[in-house]
Amino acid sequence: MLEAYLTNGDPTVPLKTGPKDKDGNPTLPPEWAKLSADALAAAAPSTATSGPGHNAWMMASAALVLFMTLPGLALFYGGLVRRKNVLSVCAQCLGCAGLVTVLWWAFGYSLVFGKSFNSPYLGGSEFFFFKGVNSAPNTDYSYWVSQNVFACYQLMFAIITPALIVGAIAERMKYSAIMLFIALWMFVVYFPMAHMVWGISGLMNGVWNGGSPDHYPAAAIKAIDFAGGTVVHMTSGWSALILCLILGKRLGFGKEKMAPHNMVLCMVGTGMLWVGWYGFNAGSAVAADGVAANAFTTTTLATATAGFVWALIELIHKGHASILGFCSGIVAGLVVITPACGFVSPNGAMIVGLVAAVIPYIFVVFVKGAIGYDDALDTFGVHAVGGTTGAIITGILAVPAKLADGKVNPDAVNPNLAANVDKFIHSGTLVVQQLEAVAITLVLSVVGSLVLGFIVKLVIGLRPTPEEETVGLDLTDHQEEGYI
Amino acid sequence: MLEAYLTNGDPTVPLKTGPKDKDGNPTLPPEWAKLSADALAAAAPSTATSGPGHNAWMMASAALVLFMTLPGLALFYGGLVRRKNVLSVCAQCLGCAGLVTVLWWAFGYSLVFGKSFNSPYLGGSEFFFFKGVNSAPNTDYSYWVSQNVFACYQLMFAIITPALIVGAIAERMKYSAIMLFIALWMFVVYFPMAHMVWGISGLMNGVWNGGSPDHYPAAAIKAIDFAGGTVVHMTSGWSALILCLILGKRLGFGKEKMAPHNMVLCMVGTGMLWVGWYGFNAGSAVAADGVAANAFTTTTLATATAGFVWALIELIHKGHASILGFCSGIVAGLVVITPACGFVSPNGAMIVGLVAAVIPYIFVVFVKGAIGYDDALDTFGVHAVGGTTGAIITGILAVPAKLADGKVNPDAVNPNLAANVDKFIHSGTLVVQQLEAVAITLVLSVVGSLVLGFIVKLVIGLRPTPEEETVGLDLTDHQEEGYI
Amino acid sequence: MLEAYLTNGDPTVPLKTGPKDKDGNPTLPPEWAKLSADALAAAAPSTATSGPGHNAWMMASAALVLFMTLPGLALFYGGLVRRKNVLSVCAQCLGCAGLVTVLWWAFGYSLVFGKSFNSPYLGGSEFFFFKGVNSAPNTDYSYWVSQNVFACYQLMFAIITPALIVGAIAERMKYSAIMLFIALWMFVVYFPMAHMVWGISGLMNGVWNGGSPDHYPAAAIKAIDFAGGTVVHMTSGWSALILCLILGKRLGFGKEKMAPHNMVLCMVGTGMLWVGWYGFNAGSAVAADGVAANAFTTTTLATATAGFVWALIELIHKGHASILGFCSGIVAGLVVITPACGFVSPNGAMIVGLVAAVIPYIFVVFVKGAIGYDDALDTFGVHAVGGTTGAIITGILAVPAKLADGKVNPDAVNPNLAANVDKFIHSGTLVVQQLEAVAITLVLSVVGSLVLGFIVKLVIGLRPTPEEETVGLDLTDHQEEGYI
Amino acid sequence: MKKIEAIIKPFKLEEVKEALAEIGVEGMTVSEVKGFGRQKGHTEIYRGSEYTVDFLPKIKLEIVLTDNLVDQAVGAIVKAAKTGKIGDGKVFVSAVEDAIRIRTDEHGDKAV
Amino acid sequence: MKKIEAIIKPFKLEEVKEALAEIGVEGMTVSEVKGFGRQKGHTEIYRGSEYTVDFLPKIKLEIVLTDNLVDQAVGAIVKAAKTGKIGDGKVFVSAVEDAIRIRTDEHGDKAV
Amino acid sequence: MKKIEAIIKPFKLEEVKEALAEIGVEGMTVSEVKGFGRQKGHTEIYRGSEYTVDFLPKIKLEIVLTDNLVDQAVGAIVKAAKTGKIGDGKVFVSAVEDAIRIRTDEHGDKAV
Ligand SMILES: Nc1ncnc2c1ncn2[C@@H]1O[C@H](COP(=O)(O)OP(=O)(O)O)[C@@H](O)[C@H]1O
Ligand SMILES: Nc1ncnc2c1ncn2[C@@H]1O[C@H](COP(=O)(O)OP(=O)(O)O)[C@@H](O)[C@H]1O
Ligand SMILES: Nc1ncnc2c1ncn2[C@@H]1O[C@H](COP(=O)(O)OP(=O)(O)O)[C@@H](O)[C@H]1O
Repeated sequence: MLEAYLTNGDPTVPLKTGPKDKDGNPTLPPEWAKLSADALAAAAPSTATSGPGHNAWMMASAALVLFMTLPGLALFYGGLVRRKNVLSVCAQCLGCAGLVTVLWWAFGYSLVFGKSFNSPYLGGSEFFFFKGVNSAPNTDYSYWVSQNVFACYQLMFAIITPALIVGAIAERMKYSAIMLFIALWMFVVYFPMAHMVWGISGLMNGVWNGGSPDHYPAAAIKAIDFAGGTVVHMTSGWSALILCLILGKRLGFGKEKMAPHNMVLCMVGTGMLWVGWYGFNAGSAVAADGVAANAFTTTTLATATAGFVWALIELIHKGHASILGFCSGIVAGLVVITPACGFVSPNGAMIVGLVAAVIPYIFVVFVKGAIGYDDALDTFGVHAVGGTTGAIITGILAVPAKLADGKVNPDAVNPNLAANVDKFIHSGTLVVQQLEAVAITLVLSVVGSLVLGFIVKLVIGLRPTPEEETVGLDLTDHQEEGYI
Repeated sequence: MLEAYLTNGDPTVPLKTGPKDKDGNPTLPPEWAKLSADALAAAAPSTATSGPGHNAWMMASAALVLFMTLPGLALFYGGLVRRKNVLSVCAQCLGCAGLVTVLWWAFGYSLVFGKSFNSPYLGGSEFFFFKGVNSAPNTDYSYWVSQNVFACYQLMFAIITPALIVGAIAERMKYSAIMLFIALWMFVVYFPMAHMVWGISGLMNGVWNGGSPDHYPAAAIKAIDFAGGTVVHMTSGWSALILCLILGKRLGFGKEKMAPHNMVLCMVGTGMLWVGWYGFNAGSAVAADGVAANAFTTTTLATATAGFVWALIELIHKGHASILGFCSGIVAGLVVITPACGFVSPNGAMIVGLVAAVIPYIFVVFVKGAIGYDDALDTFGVHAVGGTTGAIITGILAVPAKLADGKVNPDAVNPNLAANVDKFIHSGTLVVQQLEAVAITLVLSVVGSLVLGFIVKLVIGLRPTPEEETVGLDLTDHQEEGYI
Repeated sequence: MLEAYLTNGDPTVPLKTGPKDKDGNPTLPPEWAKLSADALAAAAPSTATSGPGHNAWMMASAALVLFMTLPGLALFYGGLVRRKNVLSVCAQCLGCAGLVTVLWWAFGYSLVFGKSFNSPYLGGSEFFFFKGVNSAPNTDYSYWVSQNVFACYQLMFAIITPALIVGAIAERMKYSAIMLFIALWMFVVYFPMAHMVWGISGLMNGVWNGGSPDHYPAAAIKAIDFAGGTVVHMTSGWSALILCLILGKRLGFGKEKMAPHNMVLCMVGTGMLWVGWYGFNAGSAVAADGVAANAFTTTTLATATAGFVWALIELIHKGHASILGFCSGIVAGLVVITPACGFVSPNGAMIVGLVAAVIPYIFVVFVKGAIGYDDALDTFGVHAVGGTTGAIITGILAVPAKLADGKVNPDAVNPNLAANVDKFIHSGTLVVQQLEAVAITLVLSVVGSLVLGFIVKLVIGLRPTPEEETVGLDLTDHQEEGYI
Repeated sequence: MKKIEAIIKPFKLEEVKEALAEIGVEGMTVSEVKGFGRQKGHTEIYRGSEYTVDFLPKIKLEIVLTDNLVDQAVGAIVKAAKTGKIGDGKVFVSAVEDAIRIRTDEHGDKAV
Repeated sequence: MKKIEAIIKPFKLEEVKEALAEIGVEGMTVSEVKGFGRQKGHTEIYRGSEYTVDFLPKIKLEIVLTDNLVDQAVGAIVKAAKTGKIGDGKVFVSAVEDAIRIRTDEHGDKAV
Repeated sequence: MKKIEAIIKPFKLEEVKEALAEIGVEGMTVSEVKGFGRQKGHTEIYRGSEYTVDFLPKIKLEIVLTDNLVDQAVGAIVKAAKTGKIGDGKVFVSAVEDAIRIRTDEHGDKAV
């Protein structure tokens, strides 16, 4: 069998050393001549066909998104807090993973990706307790990826989103209060938002929801959000702001040194977030296809550029480039490119990278200082501001699939825009759709968190006692120390 | 070419916006109508076809399983020991990686996955020194994955298994003694066990070994073990118990504080184990197919649930949820779902998650305290108890591929059970097969480790001097300090 | 649909339990009989066909190579320096990621993989600013992988190469000077080298550059370098030596203890490097095919063996095996197998593993001590010496694709050698080609770094003041501390 | 010249520092120590193994000052560090014969 | 009142603590220090570079006690900490003028 | 017998150690401390929040020696540790009543 393998169909030999045209470009390999036109069309773009590569990529992507939270985000946030609270941050990430999984299995997946309610606001009950979620694809979302893998992949998003909130309220909120808040928040904010944006019958699912006669209307808002600028970053970031305002500042804020206790952990977490984010962004194509390839590329460019530019601004503004600056820039770049990655070109990504460094920098360094809220680890400055920026800029930079005259756009990056979205791009009004989506997200997040924050405060209280806070949440809430 | 790519065969456009039936479900995309019936059958389930995705997934999986040991397990265990022994644990993991690779290349792979001995107990000699292990598939194990990748993937299992033992005997065994013990243990316990369970002619390979006339008999025990509940966790866990009894307790055990010196490392290791375990479990399908997709899903649900429930039990029992509790629960969940992941449904996985928290919790917290052996990092409590629990529960929860009447089971998760195993499920006796496998594994592990433990004790001695142990193994055995 | 999935085309059932021949080997599964000869040829070797698995693997590989730098290399190097310089090393890795991405997008990719200059020395200008770098493949390098993914994958190589230099000059070079040096070095050393070795019209691209009439000549030197022995490790290693000589020794070198401040980080980094290196080496096949499978295998064997042998030598030579020894051996093994991995057999890899431990050990332990240069983290001893060793040994151990009589070599591992390289293997002169490539690489790296080192010294100076160096670069250059 | 050594609970450091600053103490040296005393450590249980933690984290302050300031400083420390619960710590006073400021070579009271 | 400062090998801490507990010493403060003395550090080699490690990890105990207990305490420490090998450490005794228990404001002997 | 306690800048440790070795001081104990004094810490800004860092890392040396060596040792330390910039640190001298070498039970001057 090895001989057959070496002489036939090897990926490289016949292809790479085959006949070339007069410019030195390889022409089609000879064996392809034997294939029918249909087979040829299927073979040519290696990525745009059925095959096990899609499931492989989605399983890898789901693992990568989990990696973002555990240990990625736990380390990124954990390194930034003081030594006495490092474990509390880890516990919050671990708690999210456990709690959200149970909710997702029971209700969440169905409420987001079901459609039995025929509602723009919430999915359905058909997948409660993962009923029927097996290895066959759910063709509402993909022909090629097993639905159970898709459900796990989306679970990882549902885990990291509330975990992001933790950054704003770090070092001063009772563990029980955080967990209760998050449990409620998933139902009030996350599940509806995720359905509205990504559910097949969702209110703002501009790309896919063209409506189904007799069942549900087409998306009222033709917004686009590739990997979660609104669903993930805006919801968590704006909720974080509200919660941190309700909660108040850390004891000693502005007087005591609250510098990161371990910048190495923070750097490690940043690296893991970046690597894992490829699963987040390129995985959101729900295929290992050309759209994923483009998302991979734009993510790379925007992220590296944002990290670099943030450090450069710091160098000019403060005289030195800090590790925290690099890390903040990288995360900001990742956040801002998230809604855009599958819709913009590489050069669009460079612009995103630039913007992603400048705007959050201003918020984190100037606005926060001026207003004086205690967003401990800058969840608002990076995720809310970044997510909002990203959602809007996506409306400006998205590349149409077809030209105004209906011909295929030679610079297109995502053919899925053709059906419903292209016309808004051509008329320059996609950004209006985006702004509407931004407004709805903002209102839902702010109002939802305000109500839930006060409910939890009333029911079990939000803060530990001052002595507990001074001793640190690691000992208080978990009876453990980070390092001995 | 880009134009062709955008208009033809793109994964999403034609599929997702194609014609829908009256319920709004997309019908088959139009281009498929042009395809022959055969081609259609091949195309429909994107995962169940030949393609480079299988090799891609298996390479990724092999890398993930290596990641579990280095740095995953090294950090998980390293964080749990005292500061002065952190490097010794790392050295034990690194030593396993080196030593086992050499043994695997020379003999191990052949003894496990060869068949020239035509024996239920040990493989063959045909692959000694990786003879003929090249990029063509070994069709005994897969039509679609290169044999050399399969061999590397299985090597990673052979590396992590003895490394797990380290947890029970941490902080008090000479490096040379551990390495000698492991070298012998691979031949006496691991290679035979792995062949019996996974070798094509293996004694307990219920799924695949239907026997080969004139060569070897069908599996005498029709047990099933998807990713190594018996082969990996029971062998290492029970051997760990024996070795830790032979070795005796750490100096100062029960008097001095032996708390984890760095819970952050432990959390990082846990995250890495979880992420890497997807390679371990879903990779054990040896394909990126629907069986892998199911294993991915059950692994996710069981693990997150077990972590959550363990922390919840702690909260009720002790008044707080600790990081160590979350981490222990997660690892226990991963262990118990391991043998089951490719055979049970998502809801089965939820049950596994529950059981995986309760039973090891009892052993680690009550039984261990009562009996008083010094299983330093709970290898016995988690891996032996968890692996045994998993093997048994797999026999209870496995979903048959076909119904008793021979029709395809609409809830089936693994069609491979149809041939040899379904009948035991229908008669409710699969658990008997599982218990037989458990018994054999237990006896081989216990007897093997007992004999080898005393041999090594006799030949070179097991423990360092008390002063060396007090100073710590890092300086004693490796002349290095973890942190300065 | 699930039913179809379970009964048809499932990867395992029909294949694994299909008819067997009298030796118990499964024969071809029955459904294959229905397929035409062409389809059969395409199906048989699952990896050697078009499909989304290639893009999936290359995205995973690109992420893995990024993981090598962030956080892998940052931790490996960061753990080895003193506590006060840990962040400076991280900043250098982060800076490389940002700076090189911008250069690569603007010019680098085009200068390496373009061909408009029709030059053996430098690529072209057609891809400046990623013009036309989209999801369609660039058929000069692959029919199956999107060009944008390929460009990102290669970017990750361009990031890690200068980051490797950091090891030799750690703890004593101004951040601004390093960044300036690297910016220039990319244009003077890396881009030309990468084009010469991997560019389709490259001077030393023995495998692919068979020349294009009217455009560019065939490779003058028929050297082979699978994943970067010359391009990555020799360039960085030799440049590192030169720079560290220009720079001079660290203050207190030879008098003060400069032991690694955190061996655990170093071990973590090593594990991440190993795992990530699978993307580096097996990814260099630019496909998830049989060549990748072989590269995966040889990488595994050589690395584990080198780590083990290095520790063994230490044990014999110094009486103990250190973690640093294991880690050094592992990295050395990875370096030496890099140019060879896609061309040698598993048994060749075992030889490589042995050599990779012995030769760098001699340089790091004896030669360095004797000569007395201050290669702080042994970039020269491991990467330059290892890369050079690897390039040469590849010429000795490469397995021909065809036998001298033109028949397919039954032990072949890489069919791509048939076209241009086999004849050198048969005549025993491939090593001469390799030596020529080594010489050119060495000269370019040494001369380039010499000139650039002095230019940077003149323009902005290389070293911080002695007080700054004593205080540590973390505070001096970045105004942060690693741990508080 | 006297030296005051005070062992206090870690979270009281800021308050003590401020109390001392108010009475004009401008220099002190601080280190992290472990204290063993009447305050018994909690019992910790790790996965079924029980340990009593005897040594608790404390902060040690060392302040050298002129004789006339001693009583005031001790008073300030005691007041700021007190929680009234066991384990609050202790203050020790001893004699110092000379002090030298390295920067200026000043000796004696001028140097503290 | 006297203060005993003892520099001992780290792994002797438990034994010394127990020896002191036996004679009724109930309070002490412990810190991690590096010692430089006759015990020469080992020579460490990292990848070909050789260093002599001068500073070795030691534990410092500080105990303030009433005069009558001093000899007994010193004896107990010396006995428990001795290994007979170089580097065992030293014990220093000096005078303390006053002690205050922060919790209770007690002064003098009652406070130690 | 006297005890010298010197608070110095960390990067001066090697020089001070060598200066002491030259005059025959063979033993000392070193610890890491945080200093609070006239040298004001820098202002650190983390993502928009500003903190003044009061406590700066310092090294504390403790040396017990015979009376005759004290002046020489203080001189050596001051000379080696001086940079002339604020924050150079201080040297304190106090009396020690006895010293015991654990290994040999030697007392007094022979023990230091
Ligand atoms: N005799 C002593 N010598 C030195 N330090 C002491 C002594 N007694 C107590 N300490 C220190 O003071 C701390 C508080 O003492 P403790 O007895 O726990 O409580 P309290 O001061 O409230 O009586 C101890 O942890 C220890 O660091
Ligand atoms: N003169 C001194 N002043 C302060 N500490 C000292 C002095 N001499 C020794 N030490 C401390 O005692 C420890 C042991 O002393 P060393 O000379 O190594 O051994 P030994 O006590 O057995 O003679 C040293 O590491 C140091 O911490
Ligand atoms: N009165 C004091 N008691 C104890 N330590 C002191 C005292 N004054 C200064 N120090 C220590 O000396 C260090 C240097 O003192 P500082 O006032 O900053 O500079 P300088 O010694 O140059 O005047 C301080 O950081 C502190 O550790």
